[in-house]
Amino acid sequence: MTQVMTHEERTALRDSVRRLLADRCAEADVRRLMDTDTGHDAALWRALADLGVAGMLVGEAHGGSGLGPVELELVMEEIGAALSSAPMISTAIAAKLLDGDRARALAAGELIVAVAPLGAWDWTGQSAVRISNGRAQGVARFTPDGQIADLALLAGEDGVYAVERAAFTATPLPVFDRTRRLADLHIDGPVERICDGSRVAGALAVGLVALAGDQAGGARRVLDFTVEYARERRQFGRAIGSFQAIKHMAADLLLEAESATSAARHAAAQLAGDGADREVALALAGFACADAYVRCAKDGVQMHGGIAFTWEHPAHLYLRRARSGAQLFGDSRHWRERFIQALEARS
Amino acid sequence: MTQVMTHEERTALRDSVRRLLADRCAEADVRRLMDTDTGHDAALWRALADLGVAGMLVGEAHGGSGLGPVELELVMEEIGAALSSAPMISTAIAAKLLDGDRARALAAGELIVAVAPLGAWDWTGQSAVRISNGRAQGVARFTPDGQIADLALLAGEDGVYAVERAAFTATPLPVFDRTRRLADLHIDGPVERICDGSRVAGALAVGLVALAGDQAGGARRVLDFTVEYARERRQFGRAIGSFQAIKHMAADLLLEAESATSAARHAAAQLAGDGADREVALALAGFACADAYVRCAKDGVQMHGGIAFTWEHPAHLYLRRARSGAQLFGDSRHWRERFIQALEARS
Amino acid sequence: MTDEELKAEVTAWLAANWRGAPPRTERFGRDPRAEWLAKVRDAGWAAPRWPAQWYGRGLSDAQARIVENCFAEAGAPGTGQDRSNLWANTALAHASETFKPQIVPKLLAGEVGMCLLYSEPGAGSDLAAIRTRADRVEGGWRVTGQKVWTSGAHIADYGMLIARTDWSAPKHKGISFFFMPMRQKGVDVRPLRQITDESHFNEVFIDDAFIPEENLLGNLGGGWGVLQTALAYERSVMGDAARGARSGAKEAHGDAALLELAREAGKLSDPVVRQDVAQVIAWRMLNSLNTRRAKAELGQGTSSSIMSLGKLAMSRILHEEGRVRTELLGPESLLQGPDHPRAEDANFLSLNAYFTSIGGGTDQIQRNIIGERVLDLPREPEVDRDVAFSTVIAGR
Amino acid sequence: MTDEELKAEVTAWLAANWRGAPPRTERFGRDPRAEWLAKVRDAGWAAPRWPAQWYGRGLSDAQARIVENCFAEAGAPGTGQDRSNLWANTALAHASETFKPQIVPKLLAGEVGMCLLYSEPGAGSDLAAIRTRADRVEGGWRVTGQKVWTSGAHIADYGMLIARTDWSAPKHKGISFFFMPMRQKGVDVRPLRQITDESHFNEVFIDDAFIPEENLLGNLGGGWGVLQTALAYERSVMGDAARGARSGAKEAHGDAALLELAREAGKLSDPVVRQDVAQVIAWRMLNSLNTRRAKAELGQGTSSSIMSLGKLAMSRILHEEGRVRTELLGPESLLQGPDHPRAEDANFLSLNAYFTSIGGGTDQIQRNIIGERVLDLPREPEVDRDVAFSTVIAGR
Repeated sequence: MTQVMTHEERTALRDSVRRLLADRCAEADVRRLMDTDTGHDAALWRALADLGVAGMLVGEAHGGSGLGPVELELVMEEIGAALSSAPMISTAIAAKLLDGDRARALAAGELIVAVAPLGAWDWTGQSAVRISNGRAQGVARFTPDGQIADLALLAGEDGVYAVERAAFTATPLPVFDRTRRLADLHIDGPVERICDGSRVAGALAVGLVALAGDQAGGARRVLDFTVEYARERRQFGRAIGSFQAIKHMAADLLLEAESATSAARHAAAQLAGDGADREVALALAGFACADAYVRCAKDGVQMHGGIAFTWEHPAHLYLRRARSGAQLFGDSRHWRERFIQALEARS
Repeated sequence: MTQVMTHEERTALRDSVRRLLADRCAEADVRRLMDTDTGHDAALWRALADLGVAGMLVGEAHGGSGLGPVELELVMEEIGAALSSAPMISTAIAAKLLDGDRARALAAGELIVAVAPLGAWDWTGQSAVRISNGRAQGVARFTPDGQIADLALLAGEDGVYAVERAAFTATPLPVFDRTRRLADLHIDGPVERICDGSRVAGALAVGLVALAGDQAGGARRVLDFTVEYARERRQFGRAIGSFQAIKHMAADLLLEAESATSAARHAAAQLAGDGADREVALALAGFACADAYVRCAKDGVQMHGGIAFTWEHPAHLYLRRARSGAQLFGDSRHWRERFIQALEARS
Repeated sequence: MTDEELKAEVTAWLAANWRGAPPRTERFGRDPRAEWLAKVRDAGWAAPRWPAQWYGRGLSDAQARIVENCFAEAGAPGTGQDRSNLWANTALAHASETFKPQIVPKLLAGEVGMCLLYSEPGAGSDLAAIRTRADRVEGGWRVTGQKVWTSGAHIADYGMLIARTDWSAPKHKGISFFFMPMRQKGVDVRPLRQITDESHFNEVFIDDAFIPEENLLGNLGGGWGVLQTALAYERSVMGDAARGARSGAKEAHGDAALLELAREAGKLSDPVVRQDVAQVIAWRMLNSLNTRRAKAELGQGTSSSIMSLGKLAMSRILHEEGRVRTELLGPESLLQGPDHPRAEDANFLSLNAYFTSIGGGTDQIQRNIIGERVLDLPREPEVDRDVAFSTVIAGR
Repeated sequence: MTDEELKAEVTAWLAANWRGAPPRTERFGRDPRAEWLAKVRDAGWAAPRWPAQWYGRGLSDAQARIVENCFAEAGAPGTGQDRSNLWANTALAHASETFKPQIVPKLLAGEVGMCLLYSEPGAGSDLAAIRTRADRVEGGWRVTGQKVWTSGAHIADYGMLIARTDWSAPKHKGISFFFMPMRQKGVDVRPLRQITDESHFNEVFIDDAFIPEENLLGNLGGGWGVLQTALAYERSVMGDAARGARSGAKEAHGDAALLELAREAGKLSDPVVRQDVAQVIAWRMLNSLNTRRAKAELGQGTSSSIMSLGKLAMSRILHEEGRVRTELLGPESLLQGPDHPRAEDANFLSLNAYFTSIGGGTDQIQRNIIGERVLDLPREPEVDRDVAFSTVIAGR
């Protein structure tokens, strides 16, 4: 049973996450994590679990809050805005696939689960895992949070299989966006079939909505601090934001950022309500949010000028995150194709 | 033998055409012709023939000047800038296919020839003419200057066939760009094979270069009068060209217009010299000039504001011409594909 | 009154009165549904949020929407004018106590034709630079000047006019706002031929026309403020409306239409076309979602920055859809006229897109507004802002 | 001397002297080929257009190109510095009669390392707003301030510095131009970490450093003019140079490389990819054609507006190529580092494109320049242009 929050409750949830991240996931924290091996802040993850965020999609029966995509998306906007590396997307997907004690551990923030979509769901096009007779062997590529996972889930059309830590090796990848870690999972060992394939599409849709929220939040944040800079920075005796070149870029980016937010929230609402436009809405979020974020981050760097060409300035961290999100779960080209397929199916 | 002009001679040729068109093909003349049935100014065409322009590509032996694509391109920049409907492109192509008396009549401006490319050359994808036993039957669609043609040439891979006026009916098409008239040729009658198919590619390449020159010239002209307006028109107590929104559009358009000129001239030079990069250069001109012209004309309207939303303002005439040129002989999509094919062949 | 009681009352009233009415064909001019509209007005449904004194019922927004829903279900027009009737809202807010009772009821019933007399050849983006003059005379004003981009002036009874009444004040401060009677000597309306070869607009030449005293809206010299509320109103309506093809039916199904055109053209399996078509439809959808979200947020009392983005978004959509339609048609797009409706649509759209990207404030002006009013970026220094207008024009 | 005689002389000289030299690795710092360069200089080939008094031969441009061609055929560097050596050209044109003979020969031989000290944290696009001060002292000036975006400062002997010498003059008129000795106490060079995680630039902190009297270039307070010639020079060089991949070899074959990448990625048969790849290659080719045409037109004495477009064009090319490379690689573009060279290239290019779109004047500034200097569009009103700089900064 999915719980439905009132507007006020949602705002309160969002604010509590925002406050926590402002406190514990400031730019300095992000940079510190970028230089660590795992990129993971276990203390922050516990704090997020304490807020109920890790288990927000886990049913109340298993110690979660039983919330839905709408609340997830809202939280993800904050995660994205703060460039947090918290394993939220993986956790949200896993919440839709796990039951029992594992779900309970997930909700408590005690179990970190990496999800590897296989077969038709394999957005990397490079994963190859053979499952038979209760054993799996092969590699699942570019798996988010694989480097810190206690458990891996292999999600294919014919079922979902749990792989315990002992049965896989995670090779952390040298990622361009150090705020979103990926690993190749080399799997060789016993697996446990935990549910059939029918739950996969829904679970991955939750992941897509989570990513869309991350992108919408990131786009908005990079726009916000860029606009703030444009108000303050003076050249030629004027704030640079008074020049049309800058002002008009900002206006165009506002359209992008607002559109990303609309797309992400619409997809969340459609997924929550199992609306008729679900596939259309998901596919739309799949590219509109990615494209908007990349553009906001790209133009954000340009609008800052030289200062944003330095490592010390945060703008490029958003650009890196925007670029990584634009590949994760399929690129914009892929989702535009899915979008038009969904439109064709509808017409 | 192609004659090669010096830089000074070329400039003189260009200036003489420019003066003639300024005098006889001003905006009022263009609009007057737009409202006529044929769109043709016979007197102006005679004057152009007197300048040697109609026969510029016809060999000296047949009363022409024996010039090449470089000079043609230069003349076409003027034709395009003035929105002249003179049948220059058709005439230039025909000059590469005709010999003897017909070439002589062409050079004198006394014979107007429409060229219909068939088979693999049929850019319309809609022409269908069957030629056998000295007779042709069928339709050649969207044929430039067909409505005023004294002779039609069917240009296919297996040969070029001349069709006398009695053997075809030209149905003028209701064209969106009234400065470039097209007709469907309904052919039913005897034809004369005048040369084999090996000359067609070269002749159509000349047509492509001519069109590219038209586009480059048009792009430059619409940019020029737009910039002039931006210097004069005042709003908010300043010339609108002092605002970055307008100034920066103008700068971007200058890049477009200059690139179009470079592409057109490069294609002309490669075609004249039979250079190694001929196919690459032709394909590049095939889309770069069209795209640049459309963009200059489109943004030119926008930069003018309300005044260019009126029929009486010339900006939309350029936009119409840009749009028609962007279809003629294949659209930009087609030529980008040809371009990359040429690159592949080279690498 | 409870929601249920209200609903019952409206439903009953509609059942008793609504028998259908002729459709409205034009945005401007007298409304052919005037008889019905007068009935709606007299029953208090035309503007249910307004006070009873002004034909309303003083309903909350939520209850007014119940009325609107009942009317919508019945297919009956005429309610919700407190949100949608530019003329009536402007008059209610700013007309003089003498003029208001004369004009407001007629506006609610669509009994008078209206037009806008704002832009001038020399004052487009810079509307405050108008030079049409209104000079004080016995009993009112005498007006002389030229207005452009006027819709429906040839069938209008009144024009909402801005004219300069004080030449020694800075440009924004010497302007007044009037309801000018259009049917008089001195007002000459001529059609303006558009790039689409249609004539939906007029030029209006005004030569010593008369405006009675009571037709001044707001204060003398306070016209700029009145104008701003009227313009903001227009903009919020404009972003919402798709302005593409000629036919209203097509507009309603813009997405399906583009997909269908691609299918008809045999290009729906082309990967490049699929990407392009998807992108245009996506932008259209995003714009609708933005608008819907903006309205919802306004409903929740959150301030929304999205409303003003609609017009800018629509401008991109229309231009790009023009490009994609042209791409789909190929050579067919060279044609026009009734025998080639698909080409006609593509070409019309490609040109008419400027109606949105130029009309009612160019995209460039729109970006200024968004940058300054929504994002709080500083204005550009304006050289002529604080100077007496007579000095500004003398300096040219 | 006839062309043939000249060619014979150069060829003979090269045959007698050229034995190869170590390649140049860095644009800045001392040149490892200094010994050879000194020989070229002394033979009069380094700057053959210059007068004999300054190591040149007073050749026409046409003849100088003959010299350049001979050197190019032999693969020998060092000639054509009258076109390509920023430092030497600036010094020749503006250095004092005392300093010029000291520095010019060394610059021609690459014996001194040089760097640029222009930008400051508060003066990027608005370079005339610099606050680094040079105060008059016995025998020269004392300088204090901070400079950024300096290449090669850590290995430089001199920096071309702009500093404010008159605070009561308007911003452009109180600036002077110096060759500042870098190897002294008071000059502190720190590396600047770029978004690409490289450090090709420095910050330079200047605290009471000394510049001798004779190291002033141009007039006191005339530094803005000297700077303009130096900048125009830099810009014309910059548009020409592709600044994409790290490897020089790759840059030379930019077109083929992108096509090859598409083939490697197995996407060369994808119609969408083909359009995208074609467009990037086309832009690159158009930029080369533009540059070539500009040079030809300059040769014919026609004024050319194209030269200044190169940098703007390159900026678009690089950003779009970054996008297309990313599109081609898909998930692989998530990676970086030496084990993933293709991803490294795509990501590096996507970030380093800002070096062109921001560095040396942002695209926005570049569009201003093109609009104003090439298209003759009016400048924006500049609020601080004619005000004493001390007043400008007091007002902030």
